[in-house]
Amino acid sequence: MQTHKAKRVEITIEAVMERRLSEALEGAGVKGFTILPVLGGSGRSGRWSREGQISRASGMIAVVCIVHPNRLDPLLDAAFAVVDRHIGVVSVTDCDVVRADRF
Amino acid sequence: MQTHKAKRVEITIEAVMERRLSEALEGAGVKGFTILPVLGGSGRSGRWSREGQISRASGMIAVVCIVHPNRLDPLLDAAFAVVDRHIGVVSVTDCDVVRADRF
Amino acid sequence: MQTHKAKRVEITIEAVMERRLSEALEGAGVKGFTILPVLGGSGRSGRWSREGQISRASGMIAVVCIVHPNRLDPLLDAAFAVVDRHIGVVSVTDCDVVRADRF
Amino acid sequence: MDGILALALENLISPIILFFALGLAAAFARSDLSVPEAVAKGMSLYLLFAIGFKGGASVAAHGVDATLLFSLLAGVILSFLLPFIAFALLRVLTGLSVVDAAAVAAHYGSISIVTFVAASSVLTSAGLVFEGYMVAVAAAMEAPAILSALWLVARAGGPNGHGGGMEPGLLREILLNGSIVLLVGSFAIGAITGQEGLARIESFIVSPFQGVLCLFLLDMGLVAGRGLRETRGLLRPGLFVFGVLMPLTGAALGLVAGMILGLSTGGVMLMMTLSASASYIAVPAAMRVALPEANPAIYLTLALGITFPFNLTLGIPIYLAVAQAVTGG
Amino acid sequence: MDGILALALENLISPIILFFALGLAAAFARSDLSVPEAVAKGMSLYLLFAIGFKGGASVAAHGVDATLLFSLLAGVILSFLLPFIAFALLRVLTGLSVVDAAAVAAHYGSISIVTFVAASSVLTSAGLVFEGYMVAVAAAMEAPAILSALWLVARAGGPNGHGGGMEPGLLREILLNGSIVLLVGSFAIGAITGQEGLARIESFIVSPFQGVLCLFLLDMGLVAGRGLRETRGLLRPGLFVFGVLMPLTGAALGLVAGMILGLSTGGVMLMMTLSASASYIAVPAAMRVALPEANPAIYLTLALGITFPFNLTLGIPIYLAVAQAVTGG
Amino acid sequence: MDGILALALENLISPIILFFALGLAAAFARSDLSVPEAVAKGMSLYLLFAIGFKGGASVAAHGVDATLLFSLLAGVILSFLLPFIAFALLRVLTGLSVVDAAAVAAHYGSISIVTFVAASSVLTSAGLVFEGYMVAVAAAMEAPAILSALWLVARAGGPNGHGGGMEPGLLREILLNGSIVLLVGSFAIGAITGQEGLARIESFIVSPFQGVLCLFLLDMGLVAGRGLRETRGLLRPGLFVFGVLMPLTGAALGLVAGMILGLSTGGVMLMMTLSASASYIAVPAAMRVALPEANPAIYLTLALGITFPFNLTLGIPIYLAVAQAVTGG
Ligand SMILES: Nc1ncnc2c1ncn2[C@@H]1O[C@H](COP(=O)(O)O)[C@@H](O)[C@H]1O
Ligand SMILES: Nc1ncnc2c1ncn2[C@@H]1O[C@H](COP(=O)(O)O)[C@@H](O)[C@H]1O
Ligand SMILES: Nc1ncnc2c1ncn2[C@@H]1O[C@H](COP(=O)(O)O)[C@@H](O)[C@H]1O
Ligand code: NA
Ligand code: NA
Ligand code: NA
Repeated sequence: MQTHKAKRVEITIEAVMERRLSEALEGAGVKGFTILPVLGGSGRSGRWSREGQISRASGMIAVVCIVHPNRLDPLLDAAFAVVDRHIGVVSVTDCDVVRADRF
Repeated sequence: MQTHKAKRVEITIEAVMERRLSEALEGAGVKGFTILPVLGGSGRSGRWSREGQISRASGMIAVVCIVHPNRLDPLLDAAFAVVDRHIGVVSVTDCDVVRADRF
Repeated sequence: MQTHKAKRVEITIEAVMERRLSEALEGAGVKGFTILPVLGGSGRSGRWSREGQISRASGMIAVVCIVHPNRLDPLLDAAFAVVDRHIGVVSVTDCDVVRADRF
Repeated sequence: MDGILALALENLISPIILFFALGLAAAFARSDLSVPEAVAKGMSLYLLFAIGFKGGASVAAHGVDATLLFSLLAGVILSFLLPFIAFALLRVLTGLSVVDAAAVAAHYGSISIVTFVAASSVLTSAGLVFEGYMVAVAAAMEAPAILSALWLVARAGGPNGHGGGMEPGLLREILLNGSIVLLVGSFAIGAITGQEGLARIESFIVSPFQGVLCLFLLDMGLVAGRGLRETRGLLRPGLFVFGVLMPLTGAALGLVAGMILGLSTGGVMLMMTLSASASYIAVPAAMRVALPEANPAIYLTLALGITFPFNLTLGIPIYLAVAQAVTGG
Repeated sequence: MDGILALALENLISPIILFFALGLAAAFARSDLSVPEAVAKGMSLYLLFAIGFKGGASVAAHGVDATLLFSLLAGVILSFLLPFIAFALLRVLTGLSVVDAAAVAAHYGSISIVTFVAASSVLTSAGLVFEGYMVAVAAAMEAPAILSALWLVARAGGPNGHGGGMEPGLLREILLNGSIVLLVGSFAIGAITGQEGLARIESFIVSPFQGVLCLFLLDMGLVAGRGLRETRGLLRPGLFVFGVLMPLTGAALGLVAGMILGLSTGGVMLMMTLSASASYIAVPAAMRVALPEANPAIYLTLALGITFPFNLTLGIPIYLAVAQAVTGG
Repeated sequence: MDGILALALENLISPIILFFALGLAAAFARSDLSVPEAVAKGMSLYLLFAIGFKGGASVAAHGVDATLLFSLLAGVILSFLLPFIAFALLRVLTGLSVVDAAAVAAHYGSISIVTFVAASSVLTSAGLVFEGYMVAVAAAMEAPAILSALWLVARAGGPNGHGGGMEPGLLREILLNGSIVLLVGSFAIGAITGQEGLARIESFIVSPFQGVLCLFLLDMGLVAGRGLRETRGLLRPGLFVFGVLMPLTGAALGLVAGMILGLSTGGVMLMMTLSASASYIAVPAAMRVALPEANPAIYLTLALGITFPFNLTLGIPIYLAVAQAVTGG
């Protein structure tokens, strides 16, 4: 099957920042993304878990975003403007997609 | 540690198609897959969120499937037969696995 | 944007093993990880789903861990000491990260 | 007419309507108020369980009316028939494609169980009784409309040459849809265990019912509001007119059926409500499988954003007033 | 004998059994009816909270019986003992490996709290009282069986040379299992706050109880049915026989213990039920940690798919009839 | 003094406190007992819905007191003011940075709705009535403190030169926070539908209330306990002293405000409780957006791990005794 090169960006960020991040991504011309729930994790700010939480204050989400390689830089710039001061992690992986026009 | 090349296929698809997709994957000789819940997302069909939904109609799931490279093509063919007319995204990444016989 | 090479390790494992795995990761010097819920899956031990479950016995989680390449081997050794006898899958992908000092 | 207005007004300031309005308003104002998916689904399981069981227990108490079977049959026929009317109206009033129009039509042939519940609450408040088996009629009307919609698409050649052919297994999936199974199952268990069974679980399914319904309608308001907000611009006047005209048309047919069957005033009113209401659980899921090319934003917004609030606020008082006038009840 | 049959029949058409059957049927028919994980867990928290609190409040009301400590001790001994009997039966009746047989045996030494709840509902319906501290006995019987199972594996050399040695921390994890902590904690709080505390939360833990139990059993039917469907072929006749014979054996031992302790008719019946039931919450989780080589499909299907429905339908009426006959109650 | 002690003791052995303690203990013992996020959120929706509706219905029943508006105003002023006091105390007692101190201060200016609910339960048990609109005062006190905290940071130059400037949209987001919207919305609906509306949903929002509160406090104990366990070492003596001193200071100001307003004994006590309590829902979320540099472990642990249990156990009886002594009620 004919595939095309793309980039898979995975951003783990605080749940309260969801709206701001997605607006920034849309601003950077990103055509789509997927938000996954996160159960818990660990990092410099310690261990946390979602169980029993009642507010969105201490939860995180993971946003997965597949883009054409030449959209990567604007995406990272936009994402960093949001993530910068916040708890969170950004990673980028090479991937192959099938319908290239979609990204 | 001794590792082997494999492919990680990530399929984001509507939740109602779960049974059909997993049957197709099994039909293509896939030995295993993992289904992750999806909280929300955005794409050509707009923004959506899982909160408050009562039916499976507007939710999505992400199916992660790690396969031996030479099983990739039958897998993609099978997946596309299902995903084709539907909302969704498929991406493929190179990865390394440890117990090669499992994939 | 300046990026650095890193490894993204994804471990799908039984939920009851969560505490043991995270302790092992911390023991291997891993600075952070993220735990995703898993809805269901399929493998050598058959098909399962999280719906309606009341105990943690038959659920799984996915642990994503981004590390500096030269921390990969101790991480895999530690993870395998836990995963070894258990149901589960480990895969490793190359990725790029921005703030290298964090991993 | 005054009676209708008074009733409508009284209905409008009932807690359930006000909580729906609160949800709508919160969604429009972009509040982050939200109900977790699992809780929303839990409440919908509760409502189906309670309404089914009460219906069954009521059948056990009052005996099986001779009209039960005819009512079921009438429901099935209405559900088959309504999509054709809806489809014709849509082709006249709007510029929707065949596939989109058929998908919308399927929703209006099927029913909304929450509208049914709201209508029966109004009946209970008004001191009117109704046939317990109307719950079974509701279940019987869920699925047939889907077949009509698929037939409409098939006749038109189907989307992208995929044909509108029924995928094997889909019919079974529709009929064994979780909400139908729970509703019918609870009905049967209510009928089997009767008043004795009801006595055991009454304080679970009767007393908290209205309160759960309030929270559930809050959630429906939130979902409908988010949908309307996301799809501004999509709702052209023609669609809007359809969203109000179609329930009235359905109610008229339901009235005819109820009169022919000789139902009680409450029964006639519920038959009208069922025909007037549009599905937002079983049918949307079936459409995603069978007609994925149809735009879900259109049918969900119409059913949940226009017709559901219309029925909840104006429709139900109208149907009650008409049923009372016609049956003299 | 007629009494048992009549009771069994009456029991069979109680709402809780019928909802379990509905869940089973829906799963077999591949309906998409499902209960979200969070809702199922929420209901199980509710049931543990309610049953524990009521037990504690009842102990506060009736005073601590001299037999309380002996009953706890008897429960612990039974839980240690039953796995050996189960293991022996399994080696005779089935071809299971040592590890699989030990894992199954652990489940039968431990208890199922929902079976306990169903049995106490039957007692309440029959107008029989029972010792409030039986809830504490239930909690005491959860864990010991796990140690017996690990010892059985260790004796046989352990799997793949890993030895059956108890991993450090596992015992603590088993004893501090969430369901044990909530059950024992609620029991203690019920005992401390007594009737006054009960009065405050009675309308939360007493009236809706049966209804929640119905929905919970619907879910258990769904999970059991999906398990049975996925593992067709796994359940050879030997396993099936074990799944029915073992609860009867356990009940017999429970009867002896109850008689020696001099419990009331209701207490004897509950002791039989606890011994007869098989765990499906605490033990499966412990087995995944301690004996990951054991196949979970086997023990979950046996406990939830065979023994649980057997106890629910036939077992409970039998245990009640026997307890009444023997204690003359 | 004896009265306070007796009341404190009675309060300490109430089910809600004991369930909070059970949660704390289970978390410290590393039990895996946990409440799913969706269930916890569902319970919090229920509590907001019930408390808001009851407050509104009570206002409808007793008429709008002339002091309603003044009470709202007093609440807003207190909420603006308290962070400055908290900030000053923190700078004296602890070595927290400006940003961390401001973030903590915001929490103490705002309120904890569960503390409010617990206090009103104690009032009801003691047979005291209170102004129904105190719920609206609680809502009015949620947000102003956030602005004070941002101003404190801006004055100090802001973190990393980002300035403490209010991000556009943040104010709206704070005021339309889900819990404020649901509380105010339910209050309004309760006020509109009055006793008639209350009658319809009373058995949902009144009877199960205490029971849900017990389960909810169990969860809060679990979350607080996990927080305290993870952050051992972070809680130096100065912070600990602040966590107890600040609620007493707040209560004193609340007392003054209540007396000036001429509230009933119950009203004064609730005003004290609101001023004494620290937010753990609306403010933490706002701080993550507005002051991400502030360490969440500090403010969550202080509010939930120190001040909340202090208020629940000792604070509430003290506030009641003082209010009774001062108002002569
Ligand atoms: N190396 C990592 N790999 C994967 N996830 C991470 C990593 N570091 C941090 N995270 C995630 O990001 C969250 C916040 O990280 P931190 O800002 O370091 O506290 C953690 O709770 C994890 O969920
Ligand atoms: N570029 C993308 N990266 C990640 N997820 C995507 C992307 N495009 C679409 N999706 C996901 O697929 C769903 C449907 O996409 P679409 O068919 O474009 O509406 C979206 O709601 C997202 O969850
Ligand atoms: N090839 C695979 N790709 C992705 N996930 C897998 C794969 N194989 C197994 N899994 C996951 O690991 C779980 C246990 O696998 P197994 O030990 O093969 O039964 C499955 O239920 C899946 O969630
Ligand atoms: Na209809
Ligand atoms: Na047993
Ligand atoms: Na305060």
